[in-house]
Amino acid sequence: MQLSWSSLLPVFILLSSMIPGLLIFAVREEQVSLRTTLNLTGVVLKLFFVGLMLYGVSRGQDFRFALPFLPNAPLVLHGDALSLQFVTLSSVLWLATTIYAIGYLGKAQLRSRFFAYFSLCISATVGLALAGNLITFLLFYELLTLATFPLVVHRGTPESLRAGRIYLAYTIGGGTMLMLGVALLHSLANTQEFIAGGYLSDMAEAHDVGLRVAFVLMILGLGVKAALIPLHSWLPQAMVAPAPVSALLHAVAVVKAGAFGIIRVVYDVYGVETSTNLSLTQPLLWLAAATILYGSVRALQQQDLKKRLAYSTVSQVSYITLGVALVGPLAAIGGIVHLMHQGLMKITLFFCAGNFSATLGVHKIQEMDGLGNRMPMTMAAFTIGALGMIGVPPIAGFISKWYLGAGALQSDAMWALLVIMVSSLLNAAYFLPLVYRGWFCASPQQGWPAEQSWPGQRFETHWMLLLPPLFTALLSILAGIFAGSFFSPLGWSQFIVAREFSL
Amino acid sequence: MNYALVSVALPMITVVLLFLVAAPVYSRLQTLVTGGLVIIITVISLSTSWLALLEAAAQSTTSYLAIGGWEDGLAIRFRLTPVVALMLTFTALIHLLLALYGTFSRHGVPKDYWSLSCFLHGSLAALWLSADLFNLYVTLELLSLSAVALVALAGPGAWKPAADYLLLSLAASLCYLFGVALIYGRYGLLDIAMLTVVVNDDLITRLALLLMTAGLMLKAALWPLHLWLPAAHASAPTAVSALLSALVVKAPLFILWVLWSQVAPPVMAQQIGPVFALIGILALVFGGFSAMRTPYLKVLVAYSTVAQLGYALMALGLLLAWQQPEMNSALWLFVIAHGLAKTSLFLAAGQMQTTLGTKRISGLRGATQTTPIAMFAFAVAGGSLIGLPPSGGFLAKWVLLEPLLSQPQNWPWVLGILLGTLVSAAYIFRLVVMAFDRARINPPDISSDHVGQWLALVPAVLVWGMALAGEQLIQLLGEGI
Amino acid sequence: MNSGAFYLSVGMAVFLIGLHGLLVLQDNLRRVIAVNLMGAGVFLVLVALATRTDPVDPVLQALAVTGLVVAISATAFALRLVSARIRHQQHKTKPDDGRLSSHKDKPR
Amino acid sequence: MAELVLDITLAVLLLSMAWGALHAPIINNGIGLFVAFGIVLALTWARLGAPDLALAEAAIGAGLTGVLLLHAARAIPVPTATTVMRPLQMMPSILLILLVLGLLTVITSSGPDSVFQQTPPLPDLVEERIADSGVEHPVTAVLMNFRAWDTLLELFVLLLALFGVRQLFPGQRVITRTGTQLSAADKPVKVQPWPPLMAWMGVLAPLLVLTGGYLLWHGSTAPGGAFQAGAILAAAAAVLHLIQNLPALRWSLWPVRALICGGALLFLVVAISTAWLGAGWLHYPQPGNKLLIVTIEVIATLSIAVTLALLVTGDSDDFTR
Repeated sequence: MQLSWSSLLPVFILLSSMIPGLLIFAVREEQVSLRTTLNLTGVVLKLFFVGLMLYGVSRGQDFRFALPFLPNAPLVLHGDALSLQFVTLSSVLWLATTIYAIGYLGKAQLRSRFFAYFSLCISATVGLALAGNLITFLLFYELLTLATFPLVVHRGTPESLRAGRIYLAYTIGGGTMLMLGVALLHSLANTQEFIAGGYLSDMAEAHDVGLRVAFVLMILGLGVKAALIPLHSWLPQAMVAPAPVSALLHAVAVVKAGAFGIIRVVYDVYGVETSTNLSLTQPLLWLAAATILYGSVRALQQQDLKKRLAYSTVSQVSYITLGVALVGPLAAIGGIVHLMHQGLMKITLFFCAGNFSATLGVHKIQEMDGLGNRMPMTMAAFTIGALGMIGVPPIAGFISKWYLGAGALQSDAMWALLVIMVSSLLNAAYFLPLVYRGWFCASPQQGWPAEQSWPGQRFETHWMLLLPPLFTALLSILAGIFAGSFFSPLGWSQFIVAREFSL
Repeated sequence: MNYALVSVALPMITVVLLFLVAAPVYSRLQTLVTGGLVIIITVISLSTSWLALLEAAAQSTTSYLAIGGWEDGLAIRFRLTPVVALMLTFTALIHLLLALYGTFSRHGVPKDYWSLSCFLHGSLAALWLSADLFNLYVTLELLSLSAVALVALAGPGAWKPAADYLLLSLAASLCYLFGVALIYGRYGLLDIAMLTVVVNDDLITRLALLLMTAGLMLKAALWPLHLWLPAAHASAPTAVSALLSALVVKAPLFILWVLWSQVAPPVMAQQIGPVFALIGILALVFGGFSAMRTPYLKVLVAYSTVAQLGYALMALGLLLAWQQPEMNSALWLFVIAHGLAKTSLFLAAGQMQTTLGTKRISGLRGATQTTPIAMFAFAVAGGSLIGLPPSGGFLAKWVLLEPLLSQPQNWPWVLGILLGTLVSAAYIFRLVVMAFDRARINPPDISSDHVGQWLALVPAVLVWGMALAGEQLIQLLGEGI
Repeated sequence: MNSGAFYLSVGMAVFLIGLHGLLVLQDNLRRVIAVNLMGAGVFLVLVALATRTDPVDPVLQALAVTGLVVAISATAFALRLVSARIRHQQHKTKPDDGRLSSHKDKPR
Repeated sequence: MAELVLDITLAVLLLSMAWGALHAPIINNGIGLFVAFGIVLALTWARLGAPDLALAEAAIGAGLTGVLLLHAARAIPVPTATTVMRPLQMMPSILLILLVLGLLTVITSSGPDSVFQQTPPLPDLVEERIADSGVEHPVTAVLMNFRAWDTLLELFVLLLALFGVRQLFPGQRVITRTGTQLSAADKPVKVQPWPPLMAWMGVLAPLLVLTGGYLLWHGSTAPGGAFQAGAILAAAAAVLHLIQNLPALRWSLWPVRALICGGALLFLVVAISTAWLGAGWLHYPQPGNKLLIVTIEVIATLSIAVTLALLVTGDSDDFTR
């Protein structure tokens, strides 16, 4: 194996968060500036490396790193277009969340532990995105579980421990399923590298039972993190974690890891053709559609802001699965681009929710009256995120829904279009009241539940809390407005899908 | 072969020397000197057995050494195979880790630990090398006696479990010896390689193998003959629990493997294989279940040994049932991964127990803050027991799964592995979750011992580091014998 | 039936008596005797088998001698352990065994 | 005919004493029966043409084990009235044992595969190579040369047993320090031994030592050898200890330790040097193997004797430093 910068770049991307993470474990609680420096150095380095790779991949360069691990199953890190999309998303949002978390945690206890595991989570997510074959993917998938767990139980209260137990029960169970699926596939066809169109087409007939079972096992495993029903219940529970965790991990890294895995399995392992031939996509489509509707309905019932957002995540993440399972180029673009768009919008919403609770102690929906007067900028970002979720142009969410709808038509699945429309109506039904309350209702007479101020505070809240949601809200608008350009999420998704469907 | 001989002779010489000097190890300095000596010895032993491993890996055939130069089965023979060399290396490694712990950890080891641990090392090394049924009996006895003496080191509280352990172990050895007598009666031979050629499938052979198997299963605490193990392992001093769990129970398993995969005719092996595999699954489930229910920390770790041995037995059973040499690597990877992980678990448990002043699991509330490194070691080692990638436990499970999954008619066995994984995840994470409790922290009694905690972490890191050599290990061990 | 076969059966009978005793008896001292009987049974089997050849098989006899010494060593240790324990129990006026048994160990 | 009567008598004695030793209502009777069992077993071995074993059994099996058992029984405060099985209750057990026994006998001794149909190859080999072994008696040849590795390990087993026992008496025991709780169990009662025994022992002990020495020397050509000799010496030591005529063997004395370790150490050194300088592990150099074996045997005998004596007679004083 030749070591050149193109083979080491994926490793650098991985290590740029892992090494700071491990170092932070050793940092004492009161060494704030050292910890912050480590964190930010990691972020900047990672963004730099990702930028390099983006540039390289767009020029057709190949970034591949391999290490022997198991017979016929090496560890491979491979930067291709699809993985880069996820990597870019995670890295950019890591930047925002790191700043947010520094502000949010303030002087709380055990910050070193928090930031260390946080960095490890990002490393696991990035590793999972860069994984070049199933075994590498599995490895990072499990590492992600392990690294997230301490963050879920970070508060150490009885309810967070309970959430942690539920989280582990689901994810370890899911991880085991995934492992069985991967092992089964390995025994049938070895572990080959992900390739557009899959590598199983020539054995689909001989081993149809085995391939089907492996697919079901893997979807069971991935479905846990992607929060497909009935494997979703851990997600709302896990909302007891601190806001940055909910924001980055449960809106982006963890759930997207599941969805991303489904994309990989359907497109790059089985291939569209083989999975259709084995009639695997149809059940997946039903499952995704059911999850979308179920999540929306449950979101409507929630009175707790973060719970509502969590159920909304359940619903929205399944758009990605829906797009994948519809098996058509347009739907695929919709699904893949939604991976990006949903991440931007949902993290905005979570940041805002965190701001509300950190600044004013607002947790419940009834308490949101008049928030727009007290915190106009945060509320504006929240509104952008909410409208984007509903699918109002020109915000990014519109683009993904448009492509999904067009994809449903292209695949002759009218009912899927119907599902998207109904779900959008439900989205509106559970987001618009919040926006309405925030802008048009009067502030409560008795004041806010628990208002807090920071020394030297110049804005409506601490600047480190305010900046990230504004940044991500801006990004979600930009992603919508400049959707036509090559470097927008949409342009990149078209680039990916063109390869997959060999257009 | 000469390298292997050095790794046997060194600990035995050390035993005699320590015995002769008989310096009372009371002061810190004396501990350092004794510990330092043992560390040097184990390092040399480790390097020579490593050389032996390289030697064994390089040769295509098994090398024998007829002791005293007598051929034709008259004398005992030593045998060096990759598995043997690997076990030699592994034994020296674990002994080295524990010697480091005993020397540098504040909680250390009892004063008589050193010579006994060298006894254990020497007898294990002799056992791995031996290719003679009766000589195996002698080494087994040597091993059991040193194990019991080590358990008794914990003081009067451990004497009852130690006595029970000793009696059962003696009875088990005698069952084994009875079997050996019958084998000699039938074939007139004791040398394993020579028996392989002549042995055939008849009632006496079956009876002999059955007796030996029963004895060995009792010694290895294979379910359902495991009842002595939790008490003995839990009451022993920390370092001793680690030795017992990582090494001692593996020795009878090794003999069992030799018997069934090399001595017994394949027809019989194929018949007993599914039984072993089934017992293995039952061990996984019931052992894991007991581990989930016990309120005591070290008992939990001890029961997890019972459960984890189920994997090894399952691998052995399937190896026999299908006569697939690849299963060898699953078996020995399990043994090594479990040994390393268990060393870490026991050391970490000992650290937490001493620091937090309780033997109960409930005392671990808040351990992520009070004894962070020990708890981290516990979780990391636990991850290997569960089989999370890319730990050593995962490697083993992967190798075991491959042949199971490739044939649809074997899929039911996978359920057993699945169950085992979930149960072990349940008992490890039950404890880990508790350690994150910040609401009801159990305050430590004494300041924690950082060196000891870090030393507890070392084997856990090693077991995850096995991933780096995964492919080589699997190939080396997969060759059979 | 020659005498070898006869003593082989006797040996097995002694072994079984010992095994049975080990399983049914509670008293540790008796269990030590039981284990010793098992050993005696096995040695009898070895020696009975040795009579098959003329002169008797020296290998088997040597095995029996070795086994006997191993047995006495183990028995001595076992008996010392058992009696040490009994003595300790008699003197357990002080509740200590010097080990971890703090108030925290009481079930909550 | 006479042989048959002898065989049956021995068998009946063996079995009934074995059963009685386990199930006697009073433990001390059980121990007595066990010692008697040992003596009958020694006779049986003599009958089966195994004089080596008969010697070893008489000294080790019956004598030393008996002393150990009585020593342990003394620790028990009152002879425990363990639940005694009535004959009727024993019936199922006895039937079960008989059934299994029958099964085992059928498997081992009947049919074409019966063990008595086989001729083991090793005895011929021993006979063929005994000339090169340096020893004339076949059992000793096997023990000291052909299977010397077993014997070496066995010395380590003895050493280990002693070590295990020793650490049961850790230094500075609280009880003996404070001196308040001394009882019969802690310190052997220094009763005056039975006078005739005192008188006899004066004669017997030297005789036993002589016998031991003879057995050792004799072992190379006829039944006898290191273990038997060592065991008899240990028995002598035990008896002398009983009449308090022996200076206490103390662990803390370095000559005692040296004696104990000597056998194992010498044997191991021989093994290592033969592997390093000679032809291989325990491969004795051809001329001089006789001398080497005899040296090992002498040292081993002393080691065994001291080890066994300390194992059997040593009390806490002997082990503390």
